[in-house]
Amino acid sequence: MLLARIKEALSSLYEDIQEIQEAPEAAEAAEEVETAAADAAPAEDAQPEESPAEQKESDSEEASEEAEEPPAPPGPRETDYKTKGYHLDAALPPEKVVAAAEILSQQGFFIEAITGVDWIDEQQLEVVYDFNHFDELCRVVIRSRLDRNEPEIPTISHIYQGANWHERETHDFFGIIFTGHPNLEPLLLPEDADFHPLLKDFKA
Amino acid sequence: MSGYFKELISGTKSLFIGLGITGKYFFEPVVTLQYPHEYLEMTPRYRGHIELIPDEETGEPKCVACGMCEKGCPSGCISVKGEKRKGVKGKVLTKYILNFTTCSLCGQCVESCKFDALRFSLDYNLASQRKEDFIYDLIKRLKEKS
Amino acid sequence: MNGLLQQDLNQETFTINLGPQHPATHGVLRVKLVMDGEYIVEAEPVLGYIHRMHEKMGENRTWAKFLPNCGRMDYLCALSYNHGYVAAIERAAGIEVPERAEYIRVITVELNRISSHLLWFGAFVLDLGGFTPLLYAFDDREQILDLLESVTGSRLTYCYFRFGGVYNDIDDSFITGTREFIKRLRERLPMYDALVTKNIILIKRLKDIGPISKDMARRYGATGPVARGSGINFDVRKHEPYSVYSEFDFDIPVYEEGDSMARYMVRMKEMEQSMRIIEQALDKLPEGDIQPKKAVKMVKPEKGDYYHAVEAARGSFGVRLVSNGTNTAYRLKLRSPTYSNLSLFGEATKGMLLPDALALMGSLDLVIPEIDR
Amino acid sequence: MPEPFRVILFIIFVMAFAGLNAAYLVWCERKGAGHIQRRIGPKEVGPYGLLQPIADGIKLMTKQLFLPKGVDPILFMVAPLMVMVPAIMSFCVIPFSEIFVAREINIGLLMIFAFASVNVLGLLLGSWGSANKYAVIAGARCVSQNVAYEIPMLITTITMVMVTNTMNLNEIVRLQDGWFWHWYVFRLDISLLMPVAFLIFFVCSLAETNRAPFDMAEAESELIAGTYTEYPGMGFGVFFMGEYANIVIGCALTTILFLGGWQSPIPLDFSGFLGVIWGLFWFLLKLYALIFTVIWIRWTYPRTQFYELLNLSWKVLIPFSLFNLILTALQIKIFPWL
Repeated sequence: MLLARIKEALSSLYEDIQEIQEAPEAAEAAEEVETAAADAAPAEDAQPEESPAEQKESDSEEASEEAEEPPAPPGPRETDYKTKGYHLDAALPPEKVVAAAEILSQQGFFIEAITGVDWIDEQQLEVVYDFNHFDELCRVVIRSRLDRNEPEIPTISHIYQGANWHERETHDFFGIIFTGHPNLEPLLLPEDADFHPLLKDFKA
Repeated sequence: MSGYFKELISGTKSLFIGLGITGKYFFEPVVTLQYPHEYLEMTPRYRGHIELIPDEETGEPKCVACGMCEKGCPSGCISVKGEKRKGVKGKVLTKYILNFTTCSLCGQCVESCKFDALRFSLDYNLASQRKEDFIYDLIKRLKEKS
Repeated sequence: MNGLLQQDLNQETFTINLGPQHPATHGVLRVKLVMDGEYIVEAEPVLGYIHRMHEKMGENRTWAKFLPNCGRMDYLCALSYNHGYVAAIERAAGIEVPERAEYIRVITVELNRISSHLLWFGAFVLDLGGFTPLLYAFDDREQILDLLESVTGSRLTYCYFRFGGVYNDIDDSFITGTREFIKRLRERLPMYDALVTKNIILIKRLKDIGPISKDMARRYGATGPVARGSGINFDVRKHEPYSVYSEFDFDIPVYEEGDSMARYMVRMKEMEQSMRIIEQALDKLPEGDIQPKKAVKMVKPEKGDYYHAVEAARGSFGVRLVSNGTNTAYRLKLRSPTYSNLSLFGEATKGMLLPDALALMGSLDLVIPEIDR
Repeated sequence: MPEPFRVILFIIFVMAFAGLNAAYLVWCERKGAGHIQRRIGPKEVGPYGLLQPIADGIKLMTKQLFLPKGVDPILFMVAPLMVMVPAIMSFCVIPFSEIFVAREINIGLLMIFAFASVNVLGLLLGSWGSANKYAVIAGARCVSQNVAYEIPMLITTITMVMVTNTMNLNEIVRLQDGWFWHWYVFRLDISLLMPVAFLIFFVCSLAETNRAPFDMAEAESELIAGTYTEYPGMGFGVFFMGEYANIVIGCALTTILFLGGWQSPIPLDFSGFLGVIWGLFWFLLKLYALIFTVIWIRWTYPRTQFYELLNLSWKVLIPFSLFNLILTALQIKIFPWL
């Protein structure tokens, strides 16, 4: 029940994405690899220049051929709980994450964790939000891909205060900047830390 | 007002009950073990540091220096050296060093040993002021023991 | 005049550093407190004093080699962490666990939970200034540690579970020992009740102190006894039954008040429920293997990401792992419950008196290595 | 015995008693705590750990008297003495036995209370002088706690003075001779609330001496060591001795006022030297029974919350002691022959 409800609510976030997304997808239809990067890419459409995005895609081409990521469907994807451990997987562009968090908050979800994944081969960073519900088992994963060189994503710490620390932790480990975060200082790392240990190119 | 007195009475009562309990234990025998004067035998499964199992006949270690423990150790605290000798099948162990300072006592070495040549020692009184005392030469320890 | 104080005299408030070395922070947590007299204006926990980057270690060593690390995070309930980690990998790699092994896991984890709660109980009362219950609780806890040592070989950092099973089988002496222990603890719990729970001083110190509302628990992602003390009926063992928990009949103690007393009561009642689970598990314990028939050698989970949560003594411990199909993790995220639980400390203690805030902190049951990871 | 000689002898005795008492009360406390917690307590130094206090004393004395940065040196050094000296002074009027008393003065009770209130000043100055925020919090707590508990304590004392018509401690003890039901704690005919008054007085003396569960000044799990946080070596040691000396004073006063002081529970009196020993024996027995109770209480209860502490004083102890005062006055007025 809850799953269907939240899926529907989250789908509404994808409405305008599909419209924008279709254009680049059609243009590059020949290319078989269209990773979840495409989700993040339209986010940059607002920016005047397209070149970094293009460059990034060409970069990731060779790399992602090995990676063979399945194409991300436009909309929240239901997953098999038994094998995966979560029910709903929604890849969203960064600016939609706040809206998604608001929807989840309205539905009474609580935040389990926020973390990052460094997809160095694709020059991307992924932010993963885990949400769960107290009353009914429904784990929702929101993920958003960011450009690895300019990892910025709006904070959700005003909706989920608990996200404050998780975001700080993710900032510590990956250098992802949560814009609007009240206090984005190192939490687990030393105060003067200028390194991000969980990046794949970090060598101690 | 009645709540005030009720609380006063029940509160005072709870305090005396508490005194009764600790007072009772005051006269009961102690349960602690006087450690440096008394020792506990460790249970057979106790995971102390590892030691080599000697061959019952020869007294030499059963280890064939295959290096599986070295490979399986998460902390990299084992180093094994062996050499080929004529007339002996497999390798002969020449050196087995356990750096106990980094060992996390997880027991993966014992698990990965296919020749049943490693076991946990039941020693737990391991204290020293020098780091070097915890670099164990297990072959030497085995000889000292026998 | 002393300069240090004079400086502060000109301000309405002063800053005080609680920790990193402080008797009440149980380890190396530091809380920056802005105080107005003895009232807390602002509290900001500062973490990371024993941060060891377990997650990076997880990326650098094989799945099996990370096992000993699990016990080093929450060292008081090491088996829960062990369980969470192996269960996540079993889910990812599709490893079947024999039933007997699952039962053994449940029995040992519940014993571990009781030992963790007992230690918390002692340490909490110690925070409140009562020393003796700590020693009584340790007396009981030692019995559990003896039992667990006889099976796992270790007293604290057990590292007992393996992918697909457990390391050692339990024997009859363990089973009888556990039954005896349960009998013993059943007799001891009323004593704790009379000595501590019903004590008027303790009641006065905990009742209505440090209320955490349902909504606050949700916004901060608080789980475990903290959430259950706020009237949230959430226990991973019931919520998404893993292992063989669905086969046991037990209750989740939930208290609506949300104050420190409620959290205290939840844990005290949980010990009783854990004993119920252990008894049922011992009764039902099936014969069989403790490791899969086909030995698990090289674990290589399929590419993708997986999540598995277990109910540790302090709340929902989650493992999110991203595998790229090799024998090491691509990303291993460990969601520690107290990290979230502690994050509400700042909001919950606003305007509170210092001793009350420390009572609240104690009732959160902090284990710093778990927070810092 | 010439008077000056006697007084000097007594001062030496009191100093030795206070020092040894503090040392061995620590041993008693540790042993008591140990057995309550089902362990042995100190046992390594000497038989039954009896030399432990001496070892502790040597340790404290050999420690550097370090002045932390920013402390007020004069206040910092004087404060421990301000806790210790008044406590020792109070011993002068305590009748250990009928003639075993340094000075039998007719305002002995008043003098003890006068000196007891210096104690809190010492704690306050020490905490202020040590320029530590935890210490200052502890000092502030300490003062309000002492103010709050002085009131019911004094009201109860006034009641007792009303009953006895004297402030001479030895005289008060003499009034309780005979069987043990002549002790004031059992004299329900004077006031029905006498046992309650005894409890109030005992609780107040616990609070006045900053003992658990009222140890706001130390509160080790909240304020690290409260007032004593910055004190090194013997500075801390003197505070400690002062605290134990205060416990002895508090318990001695309770014994004298309510438990018949040096009177034996049965009317069996000796004269001469044996009489001194007999009185001393009963006095010390009652005194140490009370001190053991203090220790027992410390190792049983958690610490009270500060406002609960004040609540207890203002809402329970003061009303009850006032009620007791009125009841006693009425009873004395209505049945003057008692």
